[in-house]
Amino acid sequence: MKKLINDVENVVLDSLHGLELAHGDLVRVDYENRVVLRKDAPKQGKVGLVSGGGSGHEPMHGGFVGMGMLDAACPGEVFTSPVPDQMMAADEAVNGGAGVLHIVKNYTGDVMNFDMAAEMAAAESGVRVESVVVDDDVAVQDSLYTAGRRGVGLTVLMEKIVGAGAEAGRDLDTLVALAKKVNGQGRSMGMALTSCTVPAAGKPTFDLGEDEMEVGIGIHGEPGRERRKLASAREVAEMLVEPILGDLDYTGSPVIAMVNGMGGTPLLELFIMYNEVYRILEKHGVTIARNLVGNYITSLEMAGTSVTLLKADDDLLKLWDAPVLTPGLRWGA
Amino acid sequence: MKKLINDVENVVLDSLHGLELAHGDLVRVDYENRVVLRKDAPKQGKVGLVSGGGSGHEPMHGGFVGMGMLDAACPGEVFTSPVPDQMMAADEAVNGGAGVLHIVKNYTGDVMNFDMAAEMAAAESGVRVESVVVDDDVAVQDSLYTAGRRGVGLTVLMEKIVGAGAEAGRDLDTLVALAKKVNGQGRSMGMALTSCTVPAAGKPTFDLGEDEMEVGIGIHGEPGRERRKLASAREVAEMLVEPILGDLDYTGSPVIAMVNGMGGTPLLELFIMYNEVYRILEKHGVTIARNLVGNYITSLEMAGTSVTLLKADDDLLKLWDAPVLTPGLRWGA
Amino acid sequence: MTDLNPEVIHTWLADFASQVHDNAAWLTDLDRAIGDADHGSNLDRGMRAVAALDASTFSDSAAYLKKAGMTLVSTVGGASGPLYGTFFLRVGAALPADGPITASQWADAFEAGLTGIVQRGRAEVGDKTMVDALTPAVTAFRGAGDNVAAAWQAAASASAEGRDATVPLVARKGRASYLGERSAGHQDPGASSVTLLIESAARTLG
Amino acid sequence: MTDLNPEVIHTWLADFASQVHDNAAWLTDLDRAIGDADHGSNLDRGMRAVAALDASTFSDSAAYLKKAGMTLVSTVGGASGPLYGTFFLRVGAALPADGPITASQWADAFEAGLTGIVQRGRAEVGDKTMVDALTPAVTAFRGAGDNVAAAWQAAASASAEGRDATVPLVARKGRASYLGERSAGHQDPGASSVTLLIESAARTLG
Ligand SMILES: Nc1ncnc2c1ncn2[C@@H]1O[C@H](COP(=O)(O)OP(=O)(O)O)[C@@H](O)[C@H]1O
Ligand SMILES: Nc1ncnc2c1ncn2[C@@H]1O[C@H](COP(=O)(O)OP(=O)(O)O)[C@@H](O)[C@H]1O
Ligand SMILES: [Mg+2]
Ligand SMILES: [Mg+2]
Ligand SMILES: [Mg+2]
Ligand SMILES: [Mg+2]
Repeated sequence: MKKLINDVENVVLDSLHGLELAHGDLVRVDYENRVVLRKDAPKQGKVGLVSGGGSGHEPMHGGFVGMGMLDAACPGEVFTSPVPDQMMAADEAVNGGAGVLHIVKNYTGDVMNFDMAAEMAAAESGVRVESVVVDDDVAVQDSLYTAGRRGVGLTVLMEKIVGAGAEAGRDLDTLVALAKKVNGQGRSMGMALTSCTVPAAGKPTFDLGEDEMEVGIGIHGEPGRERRKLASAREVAEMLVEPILGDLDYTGSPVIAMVNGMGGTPLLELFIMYNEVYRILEKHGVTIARNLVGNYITSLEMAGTSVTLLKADDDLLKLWDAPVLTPGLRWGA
Repeated sequence: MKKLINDVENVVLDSLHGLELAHGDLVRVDYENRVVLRKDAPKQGKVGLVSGGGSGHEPMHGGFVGMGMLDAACPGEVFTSPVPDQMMAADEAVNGGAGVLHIVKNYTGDVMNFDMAAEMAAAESGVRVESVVVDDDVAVQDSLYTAGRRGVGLTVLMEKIVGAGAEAGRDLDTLVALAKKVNGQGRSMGMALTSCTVPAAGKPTFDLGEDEMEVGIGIHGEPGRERRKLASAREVAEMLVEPILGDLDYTGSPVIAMVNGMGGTPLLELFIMYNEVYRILEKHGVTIARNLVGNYITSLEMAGTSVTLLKADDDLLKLWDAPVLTPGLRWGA
Repeated sequence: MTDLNPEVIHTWLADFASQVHDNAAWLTDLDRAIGDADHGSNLDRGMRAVAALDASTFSDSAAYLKKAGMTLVSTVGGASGPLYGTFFLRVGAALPADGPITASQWADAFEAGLTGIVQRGRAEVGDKTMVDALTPAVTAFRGAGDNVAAAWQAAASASAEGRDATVPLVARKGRASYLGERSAGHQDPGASSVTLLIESAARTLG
Repeated sequence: MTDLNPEVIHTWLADFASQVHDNAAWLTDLDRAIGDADHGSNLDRGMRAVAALDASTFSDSAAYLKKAGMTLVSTVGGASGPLYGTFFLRVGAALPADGPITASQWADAFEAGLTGIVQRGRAEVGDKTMVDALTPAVTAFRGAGDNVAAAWQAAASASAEGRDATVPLVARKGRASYLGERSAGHQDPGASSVTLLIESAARTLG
């Protein structure tokens, strides 16, 4: 296993130290409870926005804490959802009297741990906590009888947009509705050229032949839905974009598009992918109004990419354009 | 070879299309001459700042074109320095009457091609062109009888700082002096856990055993100075920082520090590295005043990291903090 | 009839913790095939914390098990943290006071634990989860009569059968469900650790 | 005495282009060992552009070679672009007018090309660069007497010897110099392509 780490036990902790040392002007870390907090939390009168999940997806979530985005992030072990104690500590630290909103990616572990935190918080403290679940991954069958779709790339866009709404002073109910709207209007799909290696596991999560790729991959190195022969950027873009367009009607609205790298894919290739995604959407009459190209929701060192498309409107675009100042996303400030 | 590309011949071109489509508000691309230009170039009365080099190091250089940084970047083929025609076209496009400054990384190819461009430009047009060569890599022996030290991570810091100086209206001579000062006060050192694969070559540039790493690696997959057994992040940080501190006295000045990823290293690990670098510097009494942690000067999908340390002063910090608005670096705007 | 007290509970938990530790790589490997390669390290982290609890500080078995459950919730994370945590919390709450305990009282407590898991995870038998190894164990225990030791043996065998039966199944809950048909042919990691738990019980509570 | 005209030059350049194309993977492999794995693709890109020039559009050999040099400068990049480009520019400028040409005129022209490379790259013999294959070629050519064909043969052998002699050297110029002692034991890619150039000349200009 080739990694720049000290010991596998301390990967998350060591990295949090680095994050705080590098971005101490924006965030602080509560090491006892393992929570990344906005430097100036709690903001009185503002809804506190809390997210979290397994580590290994950096910059998400800890890198999205700061002005105009999250108030707190709860990092679990690598690819393991955080525990309720973290979320309860986060809720308390960010509660500015206007309630707290949890943004939860739809994984059994994340949902159950956030649920337990909310139950325990309701019992112990008086803070009003609401949750919105992101489930945007069209690679996964959506059904009442399964765990449902995974939460993937759309989480980044939701944290930015709902974060801007919270910064603007919108109240908890309005933000719950906003988050649900974003979830309803966004879809994603990803693929991997290589596996990643969970530090504690010490070997690659899956084996891929030299001429193979996984299409419909998750962000935890869960094997994808389908193994295929390597293909060109153009064909890969089609494999990702077409299922998204087939799932939701994107015509008639401007779109916020993200071409995301899984951690091991160079920017050179992500821009090639963006070019292809842009052309395919153009052919379908879909116009990209805003974009993000880069590594925003990763799977350790996995090589691969995902595409997220969010149907926008004036309000969403306004919130997208609002200033954001976090370690991982920064504009207008 | 696992890459998200169409054909190896068009890797650079396809990626430039993606860059322009994604960041058309900041840059435009002259495809005929293969030059990435600041959207609003030329800026009358401002020194034009031009850099360039082989592709495969994204976001450098094309991602650093924009307000407060470069006016133009000349991307060569992957790891191959660009040709004089590109630089001449860039010079003409960014010339606002105050002359042009070339920032050149010290590689035989880059230096010779930029030299030829300057010679030809002097003969053909009246534009005054000056060049500054970056040679900050302490992994390489510095001698009159060799090609000298390579230009690596410091290039990013130089482009930011000199770009801010140009934006502030400083004249060509002042900027040449500023760039030389930055070069004199900055040093870098890098390492790789894995090789990269040049698309046109189709296979890894070097072979590394499962328990090996290359220390003193360049940014083109040139094998490093020394092959060693894998080591912890702490030990790797020492291998990179100590030679830098041994080469230049950093005490007494605030430092701008960059912990850079080679393209295939996840942010999780880069923050672990930053933590270690910070602790080592602290032990030596060296204080980091500003930092960059992320993938800024990469080698395709290589896993590895480099450390750059620049001795700063009030003027350099002021220029560092000045607004910058480019695809790859953005703050204060 | 056996005797319920914190020392007995400690023996059980310590045995389970060492089983999980010794099998952590195997559990993680099972999770690598159809999940995200962390079930062994998750549960090992949690059970090490549980094993580090000082049995002598608890007034009774119920308090001890409640603390074990909370410790798992607070240290494991993932899907298995809340599920295992809930299981021990519910078992602790459902057990009688310390002292002599009958087979049917054990059965009631474990059934309460199972119900907690089902309420939290909403999985049914056949969904390829830990429920597939725990449900037959509880049923077999209850059907085995008054001899606690024999009941635990029956539960352990039934659990192992339930675990083995997960191999051909297509997962409908948890991370493995994302694989669809590709999840068939692999043994469920959570069902595998549950069988270790019941086997530990058979060794220490019988 | 042979005859200098654009068709002859075309034969030479076309032969060299096809040699580079056929050996591109090998040249890149040599560059992989001590450089950045692009010498073959660089030179192939440039020589394909040169081979695509229409010989009939040039008034004389000098104009043709000048254009070939500029084409290399504009398409190759890297270290070899300016070096090969300068070589052809200087050879073109130093050749006599089209018509009969003597061995010593050829030697003067190639020496001018070599001088251009040395001025641009500041490498000496022994630095493990293309200079190591070109210098002995020019020397051998000049020492071979009046028979142009024999002189080219001598130059080609000397160039191959110079190329082979780069193997044990520690590089002092170019990218291979970063490797220090580790560069020893590998054949220099630029010296290898230079030998292809001289061998092409021997086949077509003799
Ligand atoms: N909804 C559920 N109900 C019951 N058990 C479940 C459920 N979802 C997952 N599991 C169990 O959890 C196990 C995985 O645990 P673990 O790997 O620790 O968590 P994660 O999937 O979050 O990485 C699965 O093998 C399965 O037995
Ligand atoms: N200063 C120099 N003088 C002469 N030849 C040189 C010099 N530097 C490099 N070379 C030659 O260039 C060759 C490498 O060419 P190439 O791979 O195309 O360029 P780059 O090193 O820029 O990738 C080397 O093998 C060497 O023969
Ligand atoms: Mg997990
Ligand atoms: Mg090169
Ligand atoms: Mg798991
Ligand atoms: Mg080369």
